[in-house]
Amino acid sequence: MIEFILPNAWLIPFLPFLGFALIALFIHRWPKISAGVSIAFIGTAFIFSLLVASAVFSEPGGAVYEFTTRWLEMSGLKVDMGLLLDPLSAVMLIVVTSIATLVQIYSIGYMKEDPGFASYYAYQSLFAASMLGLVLSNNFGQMFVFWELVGICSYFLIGFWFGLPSAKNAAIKAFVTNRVGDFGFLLGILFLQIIFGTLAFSGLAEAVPEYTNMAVLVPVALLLFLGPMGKSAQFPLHVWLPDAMEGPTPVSALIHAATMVAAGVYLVARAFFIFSSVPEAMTVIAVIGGFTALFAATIALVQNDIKRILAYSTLSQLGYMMMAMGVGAMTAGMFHLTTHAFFKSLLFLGAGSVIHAMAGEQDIWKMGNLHKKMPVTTWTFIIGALALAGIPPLSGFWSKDEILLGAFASGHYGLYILGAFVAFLTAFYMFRLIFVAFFGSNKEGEHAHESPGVMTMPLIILAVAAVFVGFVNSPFMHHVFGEFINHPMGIQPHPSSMIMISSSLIAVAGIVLAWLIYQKQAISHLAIRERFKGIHQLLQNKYYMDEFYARMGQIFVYGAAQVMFWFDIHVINAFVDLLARFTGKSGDTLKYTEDGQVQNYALYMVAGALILVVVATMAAVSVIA
Amino acid sequence: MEHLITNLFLFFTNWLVSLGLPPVWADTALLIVKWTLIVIIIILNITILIWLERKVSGFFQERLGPNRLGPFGAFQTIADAIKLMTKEDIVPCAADKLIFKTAPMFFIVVSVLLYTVIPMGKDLQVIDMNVGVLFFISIGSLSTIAILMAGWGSNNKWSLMGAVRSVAQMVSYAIPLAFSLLGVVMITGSMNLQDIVEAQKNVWFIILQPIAFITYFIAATAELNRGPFDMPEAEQELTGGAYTEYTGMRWALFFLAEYTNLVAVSALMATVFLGGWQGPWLPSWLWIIIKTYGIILVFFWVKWTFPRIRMDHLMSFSWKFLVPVTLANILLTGAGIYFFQWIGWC
Amino acid sequence: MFNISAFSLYDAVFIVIAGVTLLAALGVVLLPNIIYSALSLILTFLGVAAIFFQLNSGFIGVIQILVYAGAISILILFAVMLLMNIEPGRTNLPTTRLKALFAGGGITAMFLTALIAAIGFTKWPQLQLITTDNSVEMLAEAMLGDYVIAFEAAAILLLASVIGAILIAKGVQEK
Amino acid sequence: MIGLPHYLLLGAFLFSIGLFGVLTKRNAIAVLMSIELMLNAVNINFVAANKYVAVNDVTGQLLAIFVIVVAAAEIAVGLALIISIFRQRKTVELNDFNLLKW
Repeated sequence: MIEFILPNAWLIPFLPFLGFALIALFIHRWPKISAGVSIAFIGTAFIFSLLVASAVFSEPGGAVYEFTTRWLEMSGLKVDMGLLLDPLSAVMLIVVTSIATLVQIYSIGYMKEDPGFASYYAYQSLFAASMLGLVLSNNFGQMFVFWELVGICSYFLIGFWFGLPSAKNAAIKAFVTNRVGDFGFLLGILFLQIIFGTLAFSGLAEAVPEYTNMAVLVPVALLLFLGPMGKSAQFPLHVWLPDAMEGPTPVSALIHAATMVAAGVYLVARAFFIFSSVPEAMTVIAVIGGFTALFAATIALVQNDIKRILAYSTLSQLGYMMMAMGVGAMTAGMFHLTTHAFFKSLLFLGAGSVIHAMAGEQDIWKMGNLHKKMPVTTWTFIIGALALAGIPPLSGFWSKDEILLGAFASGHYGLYILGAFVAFLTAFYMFRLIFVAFFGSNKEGEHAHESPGVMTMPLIILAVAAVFVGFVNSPFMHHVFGEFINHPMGIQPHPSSMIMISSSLIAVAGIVLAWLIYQKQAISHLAIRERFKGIHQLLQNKYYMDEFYARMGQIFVYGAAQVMFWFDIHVINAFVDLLARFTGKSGDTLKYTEDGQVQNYALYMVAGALILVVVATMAAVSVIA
Repeated sequence: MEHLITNLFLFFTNWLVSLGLPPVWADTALLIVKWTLIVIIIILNITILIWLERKVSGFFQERLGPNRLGPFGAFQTIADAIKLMTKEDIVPCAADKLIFKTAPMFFIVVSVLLYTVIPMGKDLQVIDMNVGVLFFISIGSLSTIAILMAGWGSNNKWSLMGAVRSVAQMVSYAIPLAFSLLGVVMITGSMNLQDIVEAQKNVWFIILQPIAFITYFIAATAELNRGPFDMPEAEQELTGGAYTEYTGMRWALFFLAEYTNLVAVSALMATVFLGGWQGPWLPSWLWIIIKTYGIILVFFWVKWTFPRIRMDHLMSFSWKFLVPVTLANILLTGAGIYFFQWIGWC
Repeated sequence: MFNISAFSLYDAVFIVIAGVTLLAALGVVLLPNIIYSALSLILTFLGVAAIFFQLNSGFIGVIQILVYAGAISILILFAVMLLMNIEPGRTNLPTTRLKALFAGGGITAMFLTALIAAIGFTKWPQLQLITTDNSVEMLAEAMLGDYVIAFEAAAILLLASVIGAILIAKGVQEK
Repeated sequence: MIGLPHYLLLGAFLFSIGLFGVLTKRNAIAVLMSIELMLNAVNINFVAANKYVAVNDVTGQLLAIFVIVVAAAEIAVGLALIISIFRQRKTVELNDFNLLKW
């Protein structure tokens, strides 16, 4: 079976694609069958991914299989396509297929009443296919194609309820914001092709470290990073992710928490050989990542919408991963990606379960006392939150700890402190959410009911994963994860108990503070809000980033339009007038040759050609003679 | 028996060369002899066929069919031929005379040309062309011009309408016709008809390409303007379509050409889908005749069983059903070939 | 130049085909009835196809018959029949403007002279006709290999022209 | 005896006949037909040159195929245009297509 699957790993993205095609073309009239087909195909892909992973991880250090075929060839251009199966892609395969499978199962319950049930599954399948294709790509060109496909699927799914103006606008916003990043990404890819003549990762991995012209490589690396910035929603391009929560909640769980937004991080890990040979780019990545982490965590403190809190939390965690990449802890970043995928999708699905139970209500202040009615959701949610907060021995603890350790060991003390502070904020806002929504005194939660088994089952599976996934890179298991997923240029420091203890304490402190404020009500959160009204306003409005963009757009576009208007009137228009006058005069004189007879024009044309022939012949004769 | 005809040909050329003729000229002479033979065979064959069709259709309709002249009415066709030959040759005064007179000749020439590439037995072929299938299709498409000439030259609105219908139908159905054969060509990897016959040594293409066989049969029925797709001639409404104004020998030429086309198409179908001249015990040239006659009988069966189809239904059936189906068949064939190569069966 | 002993069957066939082709082509241009022009255009197409067969490129020859003689000529005949509103014998007259007629004729004569001169003065190496015809496989290789972009572009061109032709010929639906 | 120059000469004659037709015919369809003649002449040159010069190359024949494709597209659109004009002006005489005349 393993011998079969390795050269046929293309089946992994192909199966969901087949599902998409089947649903979209033939069976969309039978929603239940559509869902079944979609789940069956992604489930098969999951099994195949496990087989691939078992083959890849069977050798120490991980085996690498690469399959390439020529897609098209002509003189001057050769385009390859291929599969790259190495530990990095194997891990991503498992993450993507497992979470996609669970989310699709979960969606049976969540989307039950939706009229677009079948097309929802078609989009889900297409998304899974593109994401898996992205993961398996062995060159930048192919990756870019799937990158864009993933983007378009995100657009479809965010705007799934396109009847709502907010969903429609959110979809457009996500797409447009991603375009900004993708444009830079594409430029970077083109530069790579021009400089190195190849886009294959293997070829570039050999060529890039030997290339010394930093004046070229730095901009190329930064351009490449623009892609992850857009897709992983890093600071200036982050604005789309919170709005993307307009989509169905399982979509948020799959795409905007676990997989697609992780594609940026995955790309940085995949192209680590490029970034790690450019220290300047590494610094930029680390700073942007760290800043995003802090920035988003602070916003998350004051949000009231359950999904938006999770969205900002996702932003913050993505920033964390980017920071890890930036400081060189590539292993830690990928590890955090993996664990985060599980507990964050768990949190989103839990939130979805709550929203489902509350008939669409998303404001945490209107919930409360949910733990009585929804025990499974509540406890799985708490497990996810604990994992996110970094409480040992849950998965988030191990990965977050590694990132902090990486920042500390590589000498980025500022980033270390920032990371620790963000960890504190994370624990705080997550438990603010839990205490308000699940244990709050509000009576609204009384009407809630536990979700059906098809929704709670994925929650339980994910909760188990959220507890145990972290162990793969813990000292108990001798850092198995890091043994496979690493890069010679990356750093892998030894674990330090000091950092472990301090980060756990920080997390506990956050939880305790949240408990004091929101459960015990020892400190009135309203009083705090009054005291720091300005800051609260600032955070509540997300640092006015959207308004800032709108304002900047207006200033620059309008200002530029003013300048151009003047230029147009006084320079171009004058020139055009001149041309027009000239044309008119010459037309007045020459119009008598244009008699509207096509054949006369043909005659002139042939006469011209004849003159050319005669002149050329005479020239040739004179040369010979 | 097997090499009877080839040996005769060989003897003929050797004799010519021994007379002192250059081999090239001898081959040319042989070519002329072959064509003459083909024309003779066609005429003989069609005499039989016309009798057969009348007899078969009679039985389908619980009649006796021709039964007066000769045993089972077998001489009826000959009597008809004599009648047609002695009839007055009428050319309508308003007709475009040159086109009117050329059309039947052009039609019959094109029909006879179809036999260039059909392998009528082992090593028995006028020209062994490496693009045989395509040649057959392209020559077949020329007969539209003859019908258009006939319709225009007659200067009669029924004729013109029949011709225009006929041409529209034939142009539309030429596409599924060609696409159906493409599946076979893809499997064989050659457009040479001998290669295609060789490739069916083990299994006939009717088994590998059942969809293509059916679509080809339908498209060929339409190409031949035969029932149930005989709208262009529809006697009841068009008084005979493009052939309305033709009488006597000219009309007989059209009739002859239609039957010539029928035999050619059936022979090609036998060659491409039914293993051609291959078969046990009997000599190869007999096998192809048997198979061809079998297919012709199916054509008769279809014609005398189904009612005529309306023109717009006919056109949309081609464009909206046959063309997509044949395209899907090509796709399927490609996927199948790839699959079998992948598992190593071919 | 003319050597009777070197004269072969091949040459005779060429001369016959070329003669028929040129006569038919002259017929296209000179016949006054456009139906006759169209029919002799078909004859020209068939003659050119025969030339291709003689050049051992059966595939191009067959394509020539299939596309030109089988399809394009039918289109032209249909169009001619649709657009006839005067008596047939006056449908394909040369232009009435003598100036244009003489200018066209003169330019054509000069062009032909230039071409003949160019062919005549070129020193042609002694080349042999390639008699093998494995061109179908090679054409397929070339078409789907080095020239695949051109092939795709041609496909798109055909699609666009089909749609365009249908839309243009259908005309605007007046509501 | 017959060689490449003869084929080229045939092409030249055919092209010139087509050119004459394009320049002097009145009927728009006749002009289109003359253009087809010119394209055929070009094809003869392509194929002949290919068959005489290039041993293991089919570029000439390939170009001929592309010419045929473009010719098919051209004739379809051209005839459609003529039909469209005919619908407006009730004529196919090129002399009467003078809407753009000054």
